[in-house]
Amino acid sequence: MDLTWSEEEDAFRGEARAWLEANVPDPPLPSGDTREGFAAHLEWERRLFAGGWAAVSWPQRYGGRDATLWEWLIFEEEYYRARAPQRVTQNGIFLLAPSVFEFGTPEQQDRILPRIAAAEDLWCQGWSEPGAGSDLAGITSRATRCEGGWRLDGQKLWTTRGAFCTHLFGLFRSDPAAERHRGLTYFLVPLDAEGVRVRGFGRLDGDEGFAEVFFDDVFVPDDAVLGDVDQGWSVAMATTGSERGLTLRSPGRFSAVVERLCRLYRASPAGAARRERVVQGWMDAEAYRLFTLQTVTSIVEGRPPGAESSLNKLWWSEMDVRLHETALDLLGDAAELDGEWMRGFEFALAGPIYAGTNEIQRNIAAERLLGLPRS
Amino acid sequence: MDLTWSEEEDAFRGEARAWLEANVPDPPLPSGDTREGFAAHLEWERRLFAGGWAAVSWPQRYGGRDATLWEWLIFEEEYYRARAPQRVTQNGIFLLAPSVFEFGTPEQQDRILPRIAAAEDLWCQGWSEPGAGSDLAGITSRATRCEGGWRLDGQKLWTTRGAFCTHLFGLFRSDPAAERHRGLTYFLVPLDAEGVRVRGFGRLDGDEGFAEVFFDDVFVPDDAVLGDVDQGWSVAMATTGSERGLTLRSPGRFSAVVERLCRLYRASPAGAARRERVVQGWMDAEAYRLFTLQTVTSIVEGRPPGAESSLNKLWWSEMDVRLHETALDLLGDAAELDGEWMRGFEFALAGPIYAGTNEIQRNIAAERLLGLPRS
Amino acid sequence: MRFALDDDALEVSAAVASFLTKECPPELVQAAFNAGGQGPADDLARSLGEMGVLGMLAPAGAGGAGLSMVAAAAVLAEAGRAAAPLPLTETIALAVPLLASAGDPTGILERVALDDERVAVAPCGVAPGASRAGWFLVGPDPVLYRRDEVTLERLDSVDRTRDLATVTPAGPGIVLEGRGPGMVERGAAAAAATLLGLGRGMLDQTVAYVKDRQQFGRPIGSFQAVKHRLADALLLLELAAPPVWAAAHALDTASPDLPRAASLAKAMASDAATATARAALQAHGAMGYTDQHPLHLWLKRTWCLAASHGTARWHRDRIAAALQL
Amino acid sequence: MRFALDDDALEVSAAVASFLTKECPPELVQAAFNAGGQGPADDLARSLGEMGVLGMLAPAGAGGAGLSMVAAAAVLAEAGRAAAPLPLTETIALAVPLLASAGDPTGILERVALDDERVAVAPCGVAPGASRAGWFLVGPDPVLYRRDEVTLERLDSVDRTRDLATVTPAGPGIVLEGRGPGMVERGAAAAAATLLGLGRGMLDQTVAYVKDRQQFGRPIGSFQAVKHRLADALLLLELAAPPVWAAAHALDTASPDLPRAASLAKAMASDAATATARAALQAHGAMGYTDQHPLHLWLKRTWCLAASHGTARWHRDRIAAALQL
Repeated sequence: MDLTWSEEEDAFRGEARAWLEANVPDPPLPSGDTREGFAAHLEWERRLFAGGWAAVSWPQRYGGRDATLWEWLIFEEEYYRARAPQRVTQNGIFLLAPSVFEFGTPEQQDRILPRIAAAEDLWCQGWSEPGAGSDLAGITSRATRCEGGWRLDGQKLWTTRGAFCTHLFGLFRSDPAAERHRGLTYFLVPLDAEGVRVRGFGRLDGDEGFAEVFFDDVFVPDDAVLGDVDQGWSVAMATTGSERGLTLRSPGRFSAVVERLCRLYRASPAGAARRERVVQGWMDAEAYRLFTLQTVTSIVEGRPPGAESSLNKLWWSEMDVRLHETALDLLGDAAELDGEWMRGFEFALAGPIYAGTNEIQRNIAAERLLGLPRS
Repeated sequence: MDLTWSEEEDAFRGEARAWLEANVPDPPLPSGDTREGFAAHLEWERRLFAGGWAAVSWPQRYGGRDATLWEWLIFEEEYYRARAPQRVTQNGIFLLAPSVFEFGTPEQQDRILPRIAAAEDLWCQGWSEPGAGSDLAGITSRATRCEGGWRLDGQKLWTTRGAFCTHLFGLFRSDPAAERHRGLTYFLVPLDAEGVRVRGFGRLDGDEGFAEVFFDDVFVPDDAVLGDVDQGWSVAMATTGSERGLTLRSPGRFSAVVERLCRLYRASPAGAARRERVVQGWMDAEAYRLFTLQTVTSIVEGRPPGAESSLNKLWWSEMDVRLHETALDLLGDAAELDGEWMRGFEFALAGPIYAGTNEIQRNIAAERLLGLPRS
Repeated sequence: MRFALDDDALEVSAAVASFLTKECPPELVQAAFNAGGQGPADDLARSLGEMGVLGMLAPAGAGGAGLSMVAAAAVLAEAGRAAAPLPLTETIALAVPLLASAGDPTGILERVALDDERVAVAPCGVAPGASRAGWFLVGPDPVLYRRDEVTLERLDSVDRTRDLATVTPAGPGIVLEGRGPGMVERGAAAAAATLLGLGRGMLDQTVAYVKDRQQFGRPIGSFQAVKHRLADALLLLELAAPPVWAAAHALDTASPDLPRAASLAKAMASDAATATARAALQAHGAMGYTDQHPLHLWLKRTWCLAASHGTARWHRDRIAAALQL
Repeated sequence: MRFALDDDALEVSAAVASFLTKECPPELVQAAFNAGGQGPADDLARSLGEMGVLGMLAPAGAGGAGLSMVAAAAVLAEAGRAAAPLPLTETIALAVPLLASAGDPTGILERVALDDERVAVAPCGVAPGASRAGWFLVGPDPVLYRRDEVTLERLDSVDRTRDLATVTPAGPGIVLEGRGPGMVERGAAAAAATLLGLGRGMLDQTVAYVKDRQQFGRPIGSFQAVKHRLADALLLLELAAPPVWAAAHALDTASPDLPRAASLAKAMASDAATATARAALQAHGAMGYTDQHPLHLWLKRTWCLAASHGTARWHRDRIAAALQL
């Protein structure tokens, strides 16, 4: 057991901190979930890429800097500490890229990954459908074989920032006879393809951060398939086990919130009775940081996480809501203002819903980690 | 709406308070769930009866004083306020008697009820079995017709104070072909009948408050059946809807705990951070008191409660645990001592389990009050 | 002893409920939201005035109906259930009775009761419904100002129907005399009633949704996790209701326990409604996490009212003081 | 950076776990409970001494194994999992290292490590395992007393294996010098490890029970309400574990963050274990609510250790101070 950083890691942190201090926009950018805000965020993404910070843990040839997982953690800590902008490229980096690394052909990797890192292609996910939310295996959008490729039909929903993106990755039912998780194929679709229609709509906070995407006889060539035909489920699930995927929701994100919460508490006149909840917030975030160090150690030593990632998701998503509830409580009657904490609260409320609702995560934890019978 | 007591009600309260002040034993009796304590409690029950306070809301001819439901509430408030002993006769009064009032023949009523009030017969319940806990309909103890009566066989479990009682009321399967709630009959059994064997055992707190009761070819006559043969389920359920039953768990019980909790808090040196939980305890108990006033109004006006009593049970049982947790928290390292609060905590922990676990109560609330589909 | 809503309260609240079901559908609330609390709800306000609802707490002589605060609480619960996009909590339970008990010094009460004139209320210097108001009641011991005696600074509430502004008086105003129970108690009891209704409205919508929404081949309302969470919301709401009626009754009877009763109601109703909001959003999933589905209107109103007229924590502190803790 | 148990910790804790599985079954714990912590566990204590477990934190020269506090925490977690009816938290993690770092002034360390002599520890004047002890370490800056230098007054703990007494010194005692990190931090980290193990033990038992117990024609562990509650217990325990190892490591490395780390571990582990106790009891139903089923032994030990060495709330206050809140 060793809880210290090496000299190289400290140097990496110093470099990241210096670059961020020099480059993070002040005042903060407008929300990246609005059209104008998205444009500003795109500029930021390109500046990140130019500085070599767009995807630090990727190989250099794809636009990364070959950083270790530890360095990635350090970078994230510094990123949130610096209050740098939200990453509007994150669906490409965290959801699509892990599958491309694992299942893409060399041609696909060379074609897709550098353009993700450079924020030239902007990817949105096309998983959920009106009838397939928690029950993702209920997907009915379909892919039909045709000369030289496939024709796509159907509808995707709750596509984050779909109205501002250039490409969509998603699952389509390629074998109409197969049920549930079988017979799905993972497709890569340019949103300017003929037959694609995108309609943006408001999230809870009113920003146009969602879209529904309609596919009407959309042609895509064979190389738009990622992984094997009818194996889309495993391809999509690569994000779960991968160290580049969503499992490691950065602890720095929450530590930064806790730091702001502590400042808010110290500045709050009638705060004493609320101290305990603030302390608990710090504790929850610190426990999560240590839990993540444990997970990264496991990954580095060759034991990728499995169903444990359900615990990870349950913890950070519910902690995030509690942290913001505590802040709103401290704000008293000012809590209702459409300000930073209320925005953060609304954003946090999505956590227990997306990427597998927390009900699903508890099922997974109970069945796969505790071995309890299915209902 | 009128939240004041009448002159008669105030007078009733005064009378009850005066009697209790003159009669409540000091120092308190030893636990009624031990053999010696039970004897002392029996004496107390007989003193209560002599004073006319054993079952205030019963008709005078059965040993009550024809008190209204409001007066019953007042009596309970005063009873707990005076820290009077636990009622070791309560299974007879609250579980058996409502069914006797509703389903008993006049002969049974005359024979059974006065002896309950006078604590001459001491009744324990025989519902649960090793395989029938939450799932009470899984009862397998059986009753077989014979000349002039029935023969009982089987085993009952978790029979509260079974080792100290004289009689048992319970459900036995009289129609072996019927399933679940059907084909059960409600029997009244003297525990000194031949073939009955009672083994007392310890509850969580170590007191011998539980028993298992074995029936080996036990003969009971026909008049040991309460209600109709094979209709035992409805007979037993009479306690749920009845105003004499368990639905109205006395608010006075919890208000008295809150009063002690407030005193403990005021005396506690490092209490300030814990104030909010104490206040919440008072709020929960006060809301429950008002909720009960609402329920009693409904009953008095001819609208007996149905599935709403699930909410009642959920609230008081979980509140009781929280009140005691708060007290133990205030006690700090003295919490582990086998004292009054720890005993109260252990007792409170039974609340969410017995009389239908809180999981069952939530099912009932969801299905019958909200109309959600069965799983 | 009788603890139940009396017939007048049941009748007037049933009438308001059936009116709102027809005249205040979610589409209207959304339209009012989009318009920042302006315009689309104007007819609604006028109709409520004509029905005598706005002035229900004014004496019969002064354009009112002379009803009890218990009846007003029952009405506000229905307004909450429908998420009526108007500052009814403040108009019905604060502006009208405060003006009435002060003898209506500027002679506007009848016009206020008919929605020909609006009075915004700012106990802590912040008023909902500010931009349409001709008069302002400011401060915990409220002083009445004309529109041209105050400066308004618009605030963006998460609920855009709130039409919120800080109110800074610049004139002398008129101190209201003989106003009876304080602003804090009236506001707490009224907001509690509205929150109770908001909670009930969210629970109703959610129950309907989870019965209908299918996942894994069955309605999600058949999953025990969903059922139990909604049962818990019901439990909190049903136990918050008696304190709401008791607080209103304490106002009607000028009970010495009023401060404690009002704080109990507001704290219980705030907590019950915000917990129900969480449960409702989670049960709706991504469907509820958009501004395309009406649920967000209820959520935001709930968050606002929970923060106004004293937060749950603020009221717990008040109860603690009353209990000498 | 490497945050995982090292091989020595894994090896020694695995050896202890397999020893306890064989030698410390629930029947033994119940027997020790019935005997008030006396007698039945004596062989267990002696064997743990012979295995080198009691003295694992003493230097190799002084009858110990010179292992790390991380390894001791891993061992205590296994002792907790088995509900071993001995004051191992205090013996292994307080008495032995405190005596060792003070240079063993009375020359008893080797005997203590072999269980030929027992030292009871009373940071706040109350010691578990009191009636069998020949020596007492009393106070937060502990002073060592012989049995005949103290007066004991027996206390009834809800966990009868605790053998609890207040310790009132009557002699001068021996002030321990150079004891390194304080009693509070050692006690908190060690108790946290034991609580983590208790929680894991209760969760294991409960999972086995709900898979087996049938109601309504199926195992109760297939009901979502039961599954989710146990998943929540697992979540709390799994997130409490890293703080436990980190606190032990902070002791090993004399980290400046030690006070904060120790308090984090104790508060998280106390809350996780008590929540697991609630969930375990509820899932066992009436079956768990008797002294016929071993669960009660774990519940009571959990309640006691959660209250000892600083409650969760006390440790949160300490963290608040460290964070300047």
